[in-house]
Amino acid sequence: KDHGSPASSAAPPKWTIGVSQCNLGEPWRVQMNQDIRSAAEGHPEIKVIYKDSQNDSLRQRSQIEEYASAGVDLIIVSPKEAAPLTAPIAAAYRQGIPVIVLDRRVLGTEYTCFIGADNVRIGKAAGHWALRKLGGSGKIVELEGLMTSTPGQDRHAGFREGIEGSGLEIVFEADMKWLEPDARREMESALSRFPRIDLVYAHNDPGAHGAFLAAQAAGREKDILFVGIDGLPHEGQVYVKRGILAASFEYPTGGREAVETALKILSGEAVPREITLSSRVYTPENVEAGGEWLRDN
Amino acid sequence: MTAAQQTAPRLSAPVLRMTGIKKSFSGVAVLIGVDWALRAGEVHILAGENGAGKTTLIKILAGVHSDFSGTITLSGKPVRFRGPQDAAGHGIAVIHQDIAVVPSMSVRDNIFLGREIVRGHRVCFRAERDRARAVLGRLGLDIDSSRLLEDFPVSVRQMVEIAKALVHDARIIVMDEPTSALNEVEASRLFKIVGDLRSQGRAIVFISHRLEEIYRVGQTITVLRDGRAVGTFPAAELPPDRLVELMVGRAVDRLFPPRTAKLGGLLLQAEGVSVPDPSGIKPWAVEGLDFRLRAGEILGLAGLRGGGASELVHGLFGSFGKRVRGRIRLAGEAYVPQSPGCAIRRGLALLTNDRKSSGLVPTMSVGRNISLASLGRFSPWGWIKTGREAAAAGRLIETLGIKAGAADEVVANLSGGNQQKVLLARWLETSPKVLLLDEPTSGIDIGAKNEIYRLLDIWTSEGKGVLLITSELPELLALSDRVMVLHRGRFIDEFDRGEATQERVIKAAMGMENQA
Amino acid sequence: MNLGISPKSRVSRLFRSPSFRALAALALVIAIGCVFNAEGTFFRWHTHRDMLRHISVFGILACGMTLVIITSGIDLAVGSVLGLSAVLFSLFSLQLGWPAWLAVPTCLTAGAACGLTSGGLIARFKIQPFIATLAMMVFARGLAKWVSGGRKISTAVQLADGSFEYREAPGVFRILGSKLFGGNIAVVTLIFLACALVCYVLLARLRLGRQLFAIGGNEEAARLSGVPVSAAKLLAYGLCGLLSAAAGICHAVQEQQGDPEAGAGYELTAIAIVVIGGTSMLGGKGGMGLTLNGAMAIGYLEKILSLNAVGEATRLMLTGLIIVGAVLFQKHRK
Amino acid sequence: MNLGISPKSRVSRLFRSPSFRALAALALVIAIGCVFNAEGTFFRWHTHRDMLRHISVFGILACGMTLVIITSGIDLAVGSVLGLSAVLFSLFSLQLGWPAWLAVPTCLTAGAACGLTSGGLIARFKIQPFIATLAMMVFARGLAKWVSGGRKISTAVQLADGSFEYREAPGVFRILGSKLFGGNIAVVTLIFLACALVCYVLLARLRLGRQLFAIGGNEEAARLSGVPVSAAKLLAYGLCGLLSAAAGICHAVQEQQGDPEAGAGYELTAIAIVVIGGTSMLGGKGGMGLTLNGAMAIGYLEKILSLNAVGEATRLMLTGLIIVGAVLFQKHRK
Ligand SMILES: Nc1ncnc2c1ncn2[C@@H]1O[C@H](COP(=O)(O)OP(=O)(O)OP(=O)(O)O)[C@@H](O)[C@H]1O
Ligand SMILES: Nc1ncnc2c1ncn2[C@@H]1O[C@H](COP(=O)(O)OP(=O)(O)OP(=O)(O)O)[C@@H](O)[C@H]1O
Ligand SMILES: [Mg+2]
Ligand SMILES: [Mg+2]
Repeated sequence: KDHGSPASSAAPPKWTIGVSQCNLGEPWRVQMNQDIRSAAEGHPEIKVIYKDSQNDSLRQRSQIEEYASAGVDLIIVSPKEAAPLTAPIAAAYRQGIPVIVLDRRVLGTEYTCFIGADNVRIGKAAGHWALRKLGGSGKIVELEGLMTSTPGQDRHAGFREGIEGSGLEIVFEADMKWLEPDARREMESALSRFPRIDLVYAHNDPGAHGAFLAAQAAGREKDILFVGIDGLPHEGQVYVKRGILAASFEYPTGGREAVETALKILSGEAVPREITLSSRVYTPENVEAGGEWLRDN
Repeated sequence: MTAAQQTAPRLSAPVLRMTGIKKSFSGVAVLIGVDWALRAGEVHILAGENGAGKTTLIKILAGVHSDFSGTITLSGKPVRFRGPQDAAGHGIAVIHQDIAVVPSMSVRDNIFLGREIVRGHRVCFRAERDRARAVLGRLGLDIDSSRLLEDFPVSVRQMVEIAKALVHDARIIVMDEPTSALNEVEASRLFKIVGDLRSQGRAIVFISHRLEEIYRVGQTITVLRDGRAVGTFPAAELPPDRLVELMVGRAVDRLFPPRTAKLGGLLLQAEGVSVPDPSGIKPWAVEGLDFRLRAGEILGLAGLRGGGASELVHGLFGSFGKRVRGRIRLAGEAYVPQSPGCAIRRGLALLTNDRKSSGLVPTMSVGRNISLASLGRFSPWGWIKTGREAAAAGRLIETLGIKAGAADEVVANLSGGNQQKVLLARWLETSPKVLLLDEPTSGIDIGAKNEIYRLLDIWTSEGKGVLLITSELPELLALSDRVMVLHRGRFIDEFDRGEATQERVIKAAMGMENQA
Repeated sequence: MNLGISPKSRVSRLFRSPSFRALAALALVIAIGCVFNAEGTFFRWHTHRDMLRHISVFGILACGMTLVIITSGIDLAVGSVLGLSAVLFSLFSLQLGWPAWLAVPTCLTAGAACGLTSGGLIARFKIQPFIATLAMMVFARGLAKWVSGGRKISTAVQLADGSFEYREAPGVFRILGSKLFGGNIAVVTLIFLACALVCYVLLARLRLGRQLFAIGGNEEAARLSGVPVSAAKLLAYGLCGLLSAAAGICHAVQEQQGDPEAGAGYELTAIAIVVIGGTSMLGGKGGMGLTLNGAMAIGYLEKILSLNAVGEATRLMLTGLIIVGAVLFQKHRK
Repeated sequence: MNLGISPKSRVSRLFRSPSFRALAALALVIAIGCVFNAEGTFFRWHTHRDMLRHISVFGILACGMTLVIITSGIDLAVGSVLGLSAVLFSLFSLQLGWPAWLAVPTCLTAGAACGLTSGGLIARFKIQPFIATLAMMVFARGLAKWVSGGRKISTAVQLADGSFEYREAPGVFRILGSKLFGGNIAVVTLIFLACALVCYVLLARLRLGRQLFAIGGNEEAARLSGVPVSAAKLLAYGLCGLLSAAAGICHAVQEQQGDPEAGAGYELTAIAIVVIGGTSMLGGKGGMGLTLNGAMAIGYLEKILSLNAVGEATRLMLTGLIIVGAVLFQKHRK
């Protein structure tokens, strides 16, 4: 492609969109930026700027202030924290800049649109799935994401709700802080302690993969079902295809939806205040067909 | 030499008495019951060979070692110090042997370290500056007290250590080898100060390995041997020979053995050598110097502080890299100073005058310190033959009489004089052609000095050449075949063995053209 | 003996002085900012105000770290103590409704206690500073998580029925989190500057400061000279803990919540600020002026990269290169 | 003078020797494990095998770190170089299909180059090790992200149409990630032990090792004794980089992918292993035996906490307490 030749890029971009991503250390968030980028590719009328706040809400706050003062046309923000980012987002919104909040919420109502999935719902779906798969009784290991973070807490709470009152028993739980090496170490401990484990529920796919590797090393991977969350195309979905995971629950990034909504806002259309993304479950049976949408239950 | 003795106020009650002092380091007894007493208005010499326990005794008095047995009585009252601060509070000031200064701080801050002049908690800089200037002036040191001490050579550091003890109004002043890095002029100034202090009724403890100093300043001598006080004598009643015998346990018949080495061919030839000044104050520390050194010769270098002798040997050795100018020939071949490694391979060895900062590796054992400069020899292909290394170290420990618990004793635990011997051993092990010795006998006891002098003679007989820097003039005159005097980095005069006298050398060193 | 210093060498001494060289590094970073000014944004005051606000928390940590590094120590626990103090302060103010005059001193005391504990292990039990403060780092993080129950403590208070109620943040949160002088400077920046001033006076004028330098320069000599080494070290670590707690309060008011994970990894940034300023990790040399410079240099560096929306990978690589460049620039000025 | 050492004092010297004291710390941790044995799980061999596997990557980093710390330096870049090497190795082996004999040396060379660069900045340009390696840490992380495009590089290869295809991992991945001797020991553990042995020989027997000790003990004295200080430092950092790259390969084969975030924060663990072992951060003292001990102590500590499924907050607090306890135990044995 001939960049910058006046013939091909007809008009300069009409609108500038500022994206503030809270952290690019997680594949899922890299994927979100990737989704935004690929969705924006087909629209020469917008130019997208990306900033990454390295897991620091105060840094993210500065970024939003920077966007506001640079006068971008729209801000897409995937906030690290609700409380500290509410004020700067509200300030930008009041200044007349539309703000799309992605994935995590902020407090109050001073933003244009929230797009996100529901971690509690996904956790609950995973619980129901485990219940169906194990037939009412079994021993479960739960490998938790960072338990001081809301996704970790929600995925935990949802799953507990999903299996409540059943014969499923969580025999071992540990915080693997979203990290695969930690997940593997914790799973090794679980394997040494419990001769029977039926299912591993990990709060993300890398965690489930780490647990699988530990079980494989112990020669017990065939006896255990591994369930993860996120379902990224090159990660969870591939794991499911390879039979490593019995299921991976998609946690959609909303990148594409954000760009679509942004275009609507910029061209003056009305958009809903809240868009809840629905998610899919990938299992070996359905993964080739693109997964199966979760129904509310 | 014995001029100071007649005015001593005799037999006042002791201000300090130490009785039954015992101290051991991790099971090894160093002091086995020392008794002695110190009176006001006297200069009390502690004498003894290296490792006899003098410094250890002093450190107990200074509150540095608090786990000892025995009692300290101060003006009749038993005391036990919890730390150096406590001892200082009781009016004891100590000049430590391993100079206890902080090089990264200014001269002024060092002088008042631990006893700052404060108003509330704020330090009074002006008052400190004025008092620092006064005390430095007393010591004849004309330096800017706000400069960092690390800019100065070890002699200035030693003066600052002395100044530290003088600014406080101490009843008891302990000086552990205060002159080891000082030259003649500076030392005399110190002796005058010591005399003043004594006449003010202070009690002074003085440790030195220089016999003439001992008799110049001291009234009473206590001799330590093997961790015991052998006896206390009025200086007038203890002839030097007897003192040496008490310390060393044998008679040393001639301190300076006769020179027997024959001069050989030209070994080192330097023309127009200039060495940059490391502290960067002036461009050159040594400028346009010509000299020759023949095989078997000891060439003495004399000069005051800032004379440039130390820089010259550092420059020749390649410590300053390739920045040295001039034409040098070593054993007939051209030699360009590049790096110490190069110099060692070409047969040069440099014993520096600051064993603490540029000599010892304190974390390593005695044996490894010895082998450090000749590692290549023990490690063909990079693999160290530890057996050969240990054997060589053992041999040198034996030859030089180094008192160490074992060859794997950490060198930091050795007494000062023994540390100095370790460094000598290191350089001998490289079998050098030319030895550059900067204060080689600093802190070494009489017996060992005598041995080293003998060794110097043997080495020169083997055809080695020696460039010798020493601030002890008698030593310089007795050992050197020729004395070259430098003044502010330039050649000023040269004397052959016969013509050199203390007076003429000092005069030349102070910059006076000397044609008597 | 004429060893007087010529005027020329006095100028060259100024150029070679650490403070001047530190300024050189800052100047380099600012020059980069002037070139890559993001369409003039770099020249607006609020860019600088935001930079100052952002760097303040790190700067406060760096103040305490300077004291400790000058003694040739290190304090890895500053980030965790920040987190602990943020949690405690939010707990006291937001959830328990304590007044500021009670909550602030309590948090500062807790921070100082953490610092004193590390200091005690180092001074009294001769544990290496790295290990002692590493242990404290882990411990304080655990404590923060335990106190907070692993959740962020914010104005959302859980009621008996499990639902959340939002409470108004108390006055102290609003005041400390606000800006002064017509919105031209953040209160936390003023707190940072105040901390820097106090530490400056301590190091440059007080006896304790001189003792810290002596300990870092040659601990044995300091001890022999009668410096109360243990007490001085204890105080240094105690103050460092106290300042970390102050930074924690500033962090909490800005985030409007107490996050038990707050401050993770901040210790590296704080150390980097101190060292890029020109204070040596070996101890005995340095000062608060340098640290202030270092804080500004790091602050501007981040701001410039962020203003220009440099991508993640490039940003990291450029940061590495600029740090080296700035430090080399410091060294090789004549 | 009688300076002969009595038999009693010889025994007491053994007790006071650093290696023995390091063992004491390890013994304390193991004793804790024996008490809290998680229903006997602690006594089964595979618990120990898993501990060894888990600690191996950290241990390899600690080997290199030991070399550097002995020169009184530090290398903060080990974690990032690990990440870079993991990414490169996965890229070469998994995606580009290079054979192992090409991919492994290339990665090791890349790691060594990173180390040599830090070493050069330190030895040649006299930049403080903390700063130079901090810059390298940031730079290498950026490079890893740039090479990988910010994503994990795994056996899933993106096809032209955007879908992913799964490839079989090549033999080197399977071999290095497997166990030997009837599944009783992991290959990575053997690699770790081999690295430790090499470093042990280097430090205890080779001239280079002795030179590193001398540099750490007194750099000026070493220089004046003819030690090629710059070259030795360069080699130390170069080897540290090389070992970090080796750790990166071990990390990649265990995860079956190259994660550009891999190794974040590992530098702290590596330093902790070295220092808990008993090597001093001041340089000139220590050794590989100590580091091995330190690695085991940290490994067991983590394993015990994990086996007993101790909650995160408690786990952190206990870790802090046990580290202090172990180090005190080392010191105060008589
Ligand atoms: N910290 C220590 N640990 C172990 N041994 C020590 C320690 N300090 C001193 N020693 C030993 O104690 C003995 C006496 O040492 P001391 O320094 O008191 O001797 P000295 O009389 O001052 O000798 P010199 O004239 O050489 O200074 C020596 O054998 C030395 O090795
Ligand atoms: N009194 C002083 N005032 C200021 N600077 C000094 C003083 N004395 C020495 N210096 C600085 O320290 C440098 C090194 O001194 P130095 O060690 O030269 O001389 P030296 O010839 O070795 O004398 P010595 O015989 O005492 O060893 C000098 O070049 C000078 O710059
Ligand atoms: Mg002594
Ligand atoms: Mg000299």
